[in-house]
Amino acid sequence: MSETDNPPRKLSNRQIAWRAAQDLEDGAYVNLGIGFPELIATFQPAGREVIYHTENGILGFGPAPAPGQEDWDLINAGKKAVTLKPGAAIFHHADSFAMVRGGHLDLAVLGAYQVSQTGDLANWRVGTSGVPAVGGAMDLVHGAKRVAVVTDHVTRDGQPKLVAECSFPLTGVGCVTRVYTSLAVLDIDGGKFLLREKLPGLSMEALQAVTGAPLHVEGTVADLNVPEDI
Amino acid sequence: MSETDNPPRKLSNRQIAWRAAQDLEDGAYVNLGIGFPELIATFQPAGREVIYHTENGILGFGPAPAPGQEDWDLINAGKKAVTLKPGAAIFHHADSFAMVRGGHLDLAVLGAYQVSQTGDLANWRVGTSGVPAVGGAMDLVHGAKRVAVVTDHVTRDGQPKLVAECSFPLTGVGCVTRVYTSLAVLDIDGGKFLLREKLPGLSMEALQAVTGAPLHVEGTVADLNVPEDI
Amino acid sequence: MCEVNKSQYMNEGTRDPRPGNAIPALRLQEDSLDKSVATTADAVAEVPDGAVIMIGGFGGSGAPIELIHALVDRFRATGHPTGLTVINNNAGNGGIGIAAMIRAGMVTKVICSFPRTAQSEAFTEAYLAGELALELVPQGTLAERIRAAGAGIPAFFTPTGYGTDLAEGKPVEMFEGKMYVRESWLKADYALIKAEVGDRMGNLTYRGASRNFNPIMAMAATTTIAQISRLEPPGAIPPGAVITPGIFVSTLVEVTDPQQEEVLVRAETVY
Amino acid sequence: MCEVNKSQYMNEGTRDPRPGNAIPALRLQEDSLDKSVATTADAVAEVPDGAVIMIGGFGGSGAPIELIHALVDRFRATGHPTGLTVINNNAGNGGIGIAAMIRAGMVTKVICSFPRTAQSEAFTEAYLAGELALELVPQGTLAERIRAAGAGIPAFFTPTGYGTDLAEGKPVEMFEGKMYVRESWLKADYALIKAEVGDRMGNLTYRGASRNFNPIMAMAATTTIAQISRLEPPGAIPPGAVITPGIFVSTLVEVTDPQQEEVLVRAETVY
Repeated sequence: MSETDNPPRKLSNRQIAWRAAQDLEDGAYVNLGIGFPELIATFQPAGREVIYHTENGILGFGPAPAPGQEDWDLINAGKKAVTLKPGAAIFHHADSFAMVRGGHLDLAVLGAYQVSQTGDLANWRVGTSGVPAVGGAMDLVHGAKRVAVVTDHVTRDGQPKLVAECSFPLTGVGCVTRVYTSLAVLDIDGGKFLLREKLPGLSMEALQAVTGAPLHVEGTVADLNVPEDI
Repeated sequence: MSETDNPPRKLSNRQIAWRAAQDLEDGAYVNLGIGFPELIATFQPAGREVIYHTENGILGFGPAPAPGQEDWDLINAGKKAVTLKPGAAIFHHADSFAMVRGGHLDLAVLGAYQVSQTGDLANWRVGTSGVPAVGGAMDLVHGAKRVAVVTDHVTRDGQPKLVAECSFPLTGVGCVTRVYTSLAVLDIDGGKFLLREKLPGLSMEALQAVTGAPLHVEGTVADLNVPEDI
Repeated sequence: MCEVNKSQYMNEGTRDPRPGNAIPALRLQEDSLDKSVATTADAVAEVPDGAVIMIGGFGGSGAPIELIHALVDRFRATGHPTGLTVINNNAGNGGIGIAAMIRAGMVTKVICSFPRTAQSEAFTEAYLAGELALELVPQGTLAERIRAAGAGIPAFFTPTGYGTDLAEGKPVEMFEGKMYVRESWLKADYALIKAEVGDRMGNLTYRGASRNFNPIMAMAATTTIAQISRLEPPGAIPPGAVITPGIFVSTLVEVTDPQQEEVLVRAETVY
Repeated sequence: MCEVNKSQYMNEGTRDPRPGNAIPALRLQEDSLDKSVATTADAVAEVPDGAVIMIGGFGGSGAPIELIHALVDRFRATGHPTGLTVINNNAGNGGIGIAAMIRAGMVTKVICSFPRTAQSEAFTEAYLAGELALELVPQGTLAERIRAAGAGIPAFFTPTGYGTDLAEGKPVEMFEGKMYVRESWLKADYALIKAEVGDRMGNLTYRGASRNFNPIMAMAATTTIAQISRLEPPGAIPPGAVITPGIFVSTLVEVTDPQQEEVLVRAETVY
């Protein structure tokens, strides 16, 4: 990461997930990617009902059962045990991806290696060596009505993850419309990153310095406020 | 019909259906077309279990209920009330035609306006006027493992229904492999009608005279014997 | 996909009382997700002129007669909606349901597989008078085109119809020695369907063999309106017994003792 | 279709005692349609070298562990079947199931969406050693290709994978302003699946969310072998509750207390 005037405090994954959770809409059908995106459900705001979809054929699953109470015939796409909420439905894999591909999900939230300013997503492999694995991500990015990403703003060695053009193998072309990072919230529209929120005290210059494509502003940029102690 | 030495007795529809029923195999999954072909189930030989499929989403339906006992949510493709046998299954239309198109049915038996020596079938309309209607016939002829036809050997005005080439609009190309008529049983193979059985006393010449394409014989031609009083 | 933080999952919420930590528990918000409306008139109130409408049912089974008649009522009272395209296996029977829509003059096109039945006078008269357009589709292709729309598949190949008038002008191609016709998805603005039990989230089951086109039409329409015989609370339908998951349903209306098309047609009822 | 003799139907048989008039009544022949066999060894006895085998399950849910192990047993005893292509969402976990097949050396190719997991050493080692071919397919495309095979659809278009390495060399086309990739059906010689209740006609239900790939694989294979936890008489499963109709099932074997892949993997069981 380049040196900046205000070396920014950055949000934890839990804080990023909290911020993303604030945008969950009441009554929405949502698929949360394996791992980091799953955290979002933890922070679902009170008073809103969200129906979670998992690729392996459940709509309306709830939190994990207590340890020792797992039923391994009730799992999510990450192979973790889940419970069923009243009104849940079970179906087979082709029906599950008919839901995905047919545009019936309101929102999918995924992790990312890179997101480009045109909404391209790279999140399934970083090169051509080793064992590749893709899962349902390529389907989700072209199926859900809205595709959002939660991610650190930069890689572990400080390279921007928001880029002009992805260098890693693509998961989908022009599919991401919102990104929640450890520093900011951005929309992607018209081939541009539109900055919506940034951490209080983080300067535009500092944020631009760790972003691999130009940041655009339409209207005001709000403070990205997240509880400290989560 | 041309005059012949032995003006042939011809089989009734019930007798044709009886003959077709003798070829029903134990354990077979079968779709019988609306109308005449449905009669075949009436004559299913004792000791054989046949599972009947109907396009509107039942596998394993049984005979019609007693009059007055109809449940109009349990009907066949001809909109007639049916009953369910033990082991029946219900599914939606796309799954029903997945069964058909996917080659899972052992046999479909349909009616015909014309059948050609190459196995083309014309059974959905005779011209271009009036209201056309096609139903599931075009799917059945390309889906079932075997497609057979039950039909009068000639039209009401004596024209051959087994022809060199269909003049009526086609239902399917090269799909029929067996024909049960009021005079004979024929297979279709290699672009030829292969005569398997004919009514006792009916000469080859007389049969050929009412058939619109050459009859071929491989091996012996058996007598087409059917109970008189059905 | 990224596999960050795999050890943490939603159950964290159940033991973490810190701010922002809403706890997703095994209950539903009681005021959320209620897709039910009071009357069939409410249910069809938004259908606009020119809409493409899928209508479920096959023969007398699974036809949403009350929803159709609510649409006819609205047309008679207001002149709208009109210019409708109707997608169904048939084209109306007797004097009720789709036949009543046709007689009322609110339909300009029918897409179906079998418009000619013993009781299809309403369609036949309008069609032969040139007042109605017809797109005739083989029944299995109709079902698959609808399913494809619901599943996000814009085109597919089927052997059905190859070499027939119904494949004229369509691309054909050989796969493994057999010829196939390319067909396209068939989408709709609205689906009117009939189910038996529903919950307010829109989960549905169907009576007997009345599923037929209903579940796939629910998938293929932008807005799906379901009439149900019985509204039950979420959870009343076991998750494995749900045939149409609520994600495919926009609006529900309870019609406790629904009419059966076959019975009405046999009684020569005219709506 | 012809509509001759519409008034006559199967119920005629019930009032007509004349010769040839077998009466199809509401009962089944007791000796017909019994697809069950006694042991898992019997069930997989015919699988030949080089077979393409779909194996149901997703993670620990719905994996037919006993059928897979019967196949491994046969290979160890006879050297057959070998040279197998395995189709599954994953590529085996731990030391059991598909991982045991790979370790035994009877697999030459895997078609799957997610071969890399925390417990996929068996696959990883063989793959990196060049002993195994891999065809990587996005999960939804895998499911749809399998469903297409079962439904007689040789090719279809999906948006999934457009512009990615996994669509390389595949035809693409625009529909309604969006780009799609053309994909082909994926057929198999055999499917090994796991269900909960079955009847001897092959009708099946599944426990919890263990359906996943099982019902569509049953449709897509020439021969489908199902292990079930409980064999019941025909009719025990209500017609509307059947998930896999018997037409898709060739062979059934009862495994009353089936092992769960997840439990075996956690216990670090090696078969």
